[in-house]
Amino acid sequence: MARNPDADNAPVKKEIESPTSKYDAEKASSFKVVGSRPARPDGMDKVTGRARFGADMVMPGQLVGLILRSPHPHAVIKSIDSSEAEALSGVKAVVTRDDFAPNDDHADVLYNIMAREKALYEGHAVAAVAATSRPVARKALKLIKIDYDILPHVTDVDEAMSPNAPVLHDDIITKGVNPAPTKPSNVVARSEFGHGDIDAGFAQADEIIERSFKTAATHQGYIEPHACVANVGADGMSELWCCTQGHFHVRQVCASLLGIDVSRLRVTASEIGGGFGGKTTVFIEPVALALSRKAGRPVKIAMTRDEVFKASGPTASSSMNVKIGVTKDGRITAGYGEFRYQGGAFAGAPADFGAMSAFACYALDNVKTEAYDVVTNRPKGAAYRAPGAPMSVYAVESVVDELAARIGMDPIDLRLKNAAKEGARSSYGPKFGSCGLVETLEAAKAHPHYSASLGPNQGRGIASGFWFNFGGETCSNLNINADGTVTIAVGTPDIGGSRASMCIMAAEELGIPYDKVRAIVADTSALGYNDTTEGSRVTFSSGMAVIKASQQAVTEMCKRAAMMWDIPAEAVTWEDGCAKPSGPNAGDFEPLSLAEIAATAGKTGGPIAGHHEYNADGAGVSFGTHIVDTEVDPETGKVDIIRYTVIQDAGKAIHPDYVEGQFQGGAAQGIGWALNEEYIYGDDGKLQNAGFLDYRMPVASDLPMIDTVIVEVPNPGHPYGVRGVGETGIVPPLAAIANGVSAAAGVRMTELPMSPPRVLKAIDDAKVAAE
Amino acid sequence: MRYESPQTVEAAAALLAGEEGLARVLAGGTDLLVQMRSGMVEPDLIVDVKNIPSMTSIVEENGGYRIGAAVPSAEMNEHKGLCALWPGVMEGADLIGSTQVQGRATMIGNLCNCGPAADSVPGMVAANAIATIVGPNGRRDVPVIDIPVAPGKSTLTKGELVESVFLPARPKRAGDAYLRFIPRTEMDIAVVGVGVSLELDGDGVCTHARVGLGAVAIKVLLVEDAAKALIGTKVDDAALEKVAAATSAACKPIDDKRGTIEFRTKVAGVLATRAAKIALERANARASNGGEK
Amino acid sequence: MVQVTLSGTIQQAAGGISSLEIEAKNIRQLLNGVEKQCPDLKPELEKGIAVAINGTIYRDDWFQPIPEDSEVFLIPRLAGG
Amino acid sequence: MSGIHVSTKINGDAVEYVCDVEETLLDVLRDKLGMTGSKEGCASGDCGACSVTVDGRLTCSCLMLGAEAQGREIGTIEGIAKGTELHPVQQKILDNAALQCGVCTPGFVVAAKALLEKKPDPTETEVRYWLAGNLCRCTGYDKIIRAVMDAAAEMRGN
Repeated sequence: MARNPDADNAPVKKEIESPTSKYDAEKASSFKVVGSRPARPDGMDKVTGRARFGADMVMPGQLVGLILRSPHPHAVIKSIDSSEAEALSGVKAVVTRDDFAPNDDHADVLYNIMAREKALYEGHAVAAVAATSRPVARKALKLIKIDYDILPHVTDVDEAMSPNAPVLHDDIITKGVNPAPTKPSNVVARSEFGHGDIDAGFAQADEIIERSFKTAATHQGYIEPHACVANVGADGMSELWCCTQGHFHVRQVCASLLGIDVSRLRVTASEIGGGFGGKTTVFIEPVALALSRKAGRPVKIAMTRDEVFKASGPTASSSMNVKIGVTKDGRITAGYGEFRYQGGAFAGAPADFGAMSAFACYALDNVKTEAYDVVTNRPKGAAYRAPGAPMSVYAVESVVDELAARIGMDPIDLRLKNAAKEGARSSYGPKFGSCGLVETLEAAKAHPHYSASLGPNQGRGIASGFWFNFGGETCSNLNINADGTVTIAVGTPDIGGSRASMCIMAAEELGIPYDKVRAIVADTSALGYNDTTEGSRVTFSSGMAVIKASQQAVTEMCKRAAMMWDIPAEAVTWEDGCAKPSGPNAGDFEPLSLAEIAATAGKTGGPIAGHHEYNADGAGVSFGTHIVDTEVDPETGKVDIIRYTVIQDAGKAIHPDYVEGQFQGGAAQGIGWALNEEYIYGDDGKLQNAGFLDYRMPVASDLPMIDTVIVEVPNPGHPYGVRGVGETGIVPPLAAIANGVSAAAGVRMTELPMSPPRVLKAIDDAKVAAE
Repeated sequence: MRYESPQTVEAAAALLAGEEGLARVLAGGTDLLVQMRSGMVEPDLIVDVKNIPSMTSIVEENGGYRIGAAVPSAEMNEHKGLCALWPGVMEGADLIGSTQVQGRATMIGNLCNCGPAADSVPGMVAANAIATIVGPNGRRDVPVIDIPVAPGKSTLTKGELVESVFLPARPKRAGDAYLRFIPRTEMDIAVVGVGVSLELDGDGVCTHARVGLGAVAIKVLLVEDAAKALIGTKVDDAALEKVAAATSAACKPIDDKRGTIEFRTKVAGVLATRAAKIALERANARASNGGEK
Repeated sequence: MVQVTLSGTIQQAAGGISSLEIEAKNIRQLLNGVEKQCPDLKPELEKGIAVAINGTIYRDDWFQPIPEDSEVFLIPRLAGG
Repeated sequence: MSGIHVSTKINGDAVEYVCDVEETLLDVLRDKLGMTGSKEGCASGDCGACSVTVDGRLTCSCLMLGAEAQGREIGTIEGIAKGTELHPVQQKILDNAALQCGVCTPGFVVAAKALLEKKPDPTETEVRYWLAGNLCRCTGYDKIIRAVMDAAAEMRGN
């Protein structure tokens, strides 16, 4: 959106924050519904198989869409001949790069969903067909002839940064280095954060440890592959059903790529089978729309698991150096980190978020971080839960752990001594507001897990982590129904039970039972724009919109009661789900319940509703501390997770079950990242483990129960004190487990995943070195 | 693509022999369907053998058991007699995939797919299991070790299929065990797999031993030097050290996404030792039970 | 007058300038002022950045007031999973 | 491509369909019979989201041809609740909030029910190993395992 430079004297809001966005301590002390654990509204459908996910939709006359993908990691596409495929009986449309006009607003997204001059990674889409059946579509793909000119490729971040590396894009000139380079390279940008003087800080240190770390790329691993059904009418009126974290975003991008009005594209978010950031962008949706437009019939595309691994958006792999200095009594005098992330074939590796969050747990006088965003011949990365933070925090927390041992200090005490707290300057710039790191560390120290005894070959690790959280554009509608029930429409797809939280918050505000409220995720034509379900924003932002919409409805209900009683609206208050005269002077009337007011709404002025549209500010940061016990088999290098405890500041847990669920899920994903998950590339630049068999996500028998402690340091920017909880949980595990494994194995592990061959080699190498 | 579901093994062999294109036997289907879905194979004929009685039953024979080639692993592992007599073979079969996969996957499918990492094969090799093959020229019995040649390649000739596998009777003091190494606890393909079968005399001296080794060569191996290291000993630490060395020495692995040469070689020895100890315990336990199944 | 600190990619894009003084009462005035003083930042500003005022991070809230003596940072626009 | 005519029973009802050889039982359930409760997460038997029972035995419907269902009895997620009455496994999953996105849930319900019919009093470890072929990426399994243990206790009358 362009800003108008002539409008410098635009009105200034009187108040910094509107009343509802301030924490209401009084209300929080007497919650009736918030903090309870009712069954979720979509639960019944999900345990019986009725819930409809992306691939479960069928439209009449629907065709099967399949995508042809590049077998080469880097190649010029000299020509595409689809004439034979088009001639095949049953084929209704073929699309290639020629079917998408150049698009400046979404150039990289366009290039990623359908390769243009070059195929930039194995699995890059190069053509797509729509046919009457899957076998016909498969046959058609084989008939498309592509003439490739194969180029050298690079998949490793450090190799991609070397001057001799094959260059992916001629127009990438590294930003943020002085003097500016004259030649293109794979380094998109360098950026720097921090404050103070690290050289002076290191000079004060008694002990300094500097280490290099590497982490492999991982995938979000949602169980539901991307799927959509697109239906474009001859007049451009279009509908799209898809599994996404942000159907409004999908609509904006698809409308732009297809060149149609936003109003003509109605996107419905299906139930979504996991996302974790991976479903915040588009892959198959514009292709399905283009096929449907060409074929004049609905087209369904569902990715295979192989396609999900090769052609959706995994997270970055990293290569990092971290140096930290500490005094003998445990004061960190300086921290430095360099973080090199590759994010696939296009700009956007979350290196800057990594650099910003690396030292966020510490209040430091001297800190500097540098970030490099690098492109390689891998699929374009997407967000993955606290994007960029788990890796950099792994590096920092590993060195902090080693320093604690070096100076003989308890690792929690070392963290407490340097912990970020309210008023402290963050390593990424601004000062922290209210935050709960110290509380999580103290809870960790007091937890029985921390003092439990360990067996042979076992080691305990702890680590802390952080995520920013944010709000964003949000709106929601709330309707009071004639029978006294309430319907809420939100625009943020529900990934982990947020509809239950919305119902809880509305029930709390309205003073009615939880089961009288139903929340749905509305399609893009029913609500104003909503930012995507990401950044741990939904319970915070949509929740606040629901609270405000509820308050608006309450105001209207008080007005209706006032009319019936013939007293001024100001003389009516809302209490326990009823309108009541505000005091003896207001008159003596029996309270009118929500149901009673709703029943006569048609006669007192029409339907009663509330709505709220805003840009949610005031999100609160979330800190967490994890404790893990690991056991290492010294003969095979195999690591078992024996015990795990997550302690995190939630601000306020609206539905504690789902807060715990976020903690547990984040920890489990972190365990996978730490131990076995990785994108494995061959020398040929091809992904070798594009399936669940060899990608090795944790299975039920790999994990213990995951204990949780919900710390509640209220966020002053939310009426109930809510902070986001979704992302922080994946930040500490990599480091906590690495610290535990290093303790158990007796050797510092500096590369993830800590797969058995790597651990065994480290143990054996250490033995040789010791001899 | 044609699908046939014959009632006799002879009819199945005739179908396989008569197909000019690519014919595949469908037992559990847990490999075949995945290969078909990914486009790796496109058979012209699929012969489903699950309606052939001799291929879907477990029959006691001379104190041992004959297991039909289409009997799923889950069914074998519910068979008390089999589990008591050859627990190592059964645990190998029990490690193929998930509970769901267990409901379909067969030991003979695992064998005939000829993957070097097939979990059920080292145990069968250690047990010296004998496969009965039916083909255009009738029946023949072949030791399991002689069936795989290389990944996807066996000694079966056109028109032949394995009808059953025979696990023989055992003396009183005998035991077997299978251990594999995987990075997770379940659901992985073996990085190394070792099956050990032992027989002991009344004094606890090993009189007979066989060691099968998987995932470290082009096919599953029989490690005779490891067996020699056990025979004539009381399976003591000194013997186990030699077993480890012999097993590691037999490895001819590759570096791949599942493990390195160095790792596989070392862990093969570790697992051989551990499996031998379990086999020893089982032999002694069985003897003290009076050799009860 | 607001003292605004540029960090990360924004500082690099501004040619290494780490801090600016701008007369601004709200975020919109601030961003206009930044663009005037550092035209190089135009692409970054159009792409979207975040503004931290006394520790609270705002994304696109033009009319958010900036109280006197606030501590203001321009930081990369956050994304999340 | 000549279709194969199959007569089978699904959730107790006689069902007939014609399928292609290469179509899996999962394809038939989802695309031909409109039974979309079974999900395709991998099509390789690694995720368990398509779990069904065949003659009472748990399997992945993606690892079985539609043609192989001839004469068998198939059980799917759609047949587990009796009208509005949930099976204890389903009820305990709801009570324990043992789902987040819910796409793996049908597979867990089918698999856990099969376990409890075979083994009414499983240990936590036995539950974890039985369900190792059912991937869940949201929950870390904790609440799912608790739900299954709770359901087992309830079914035993505890």
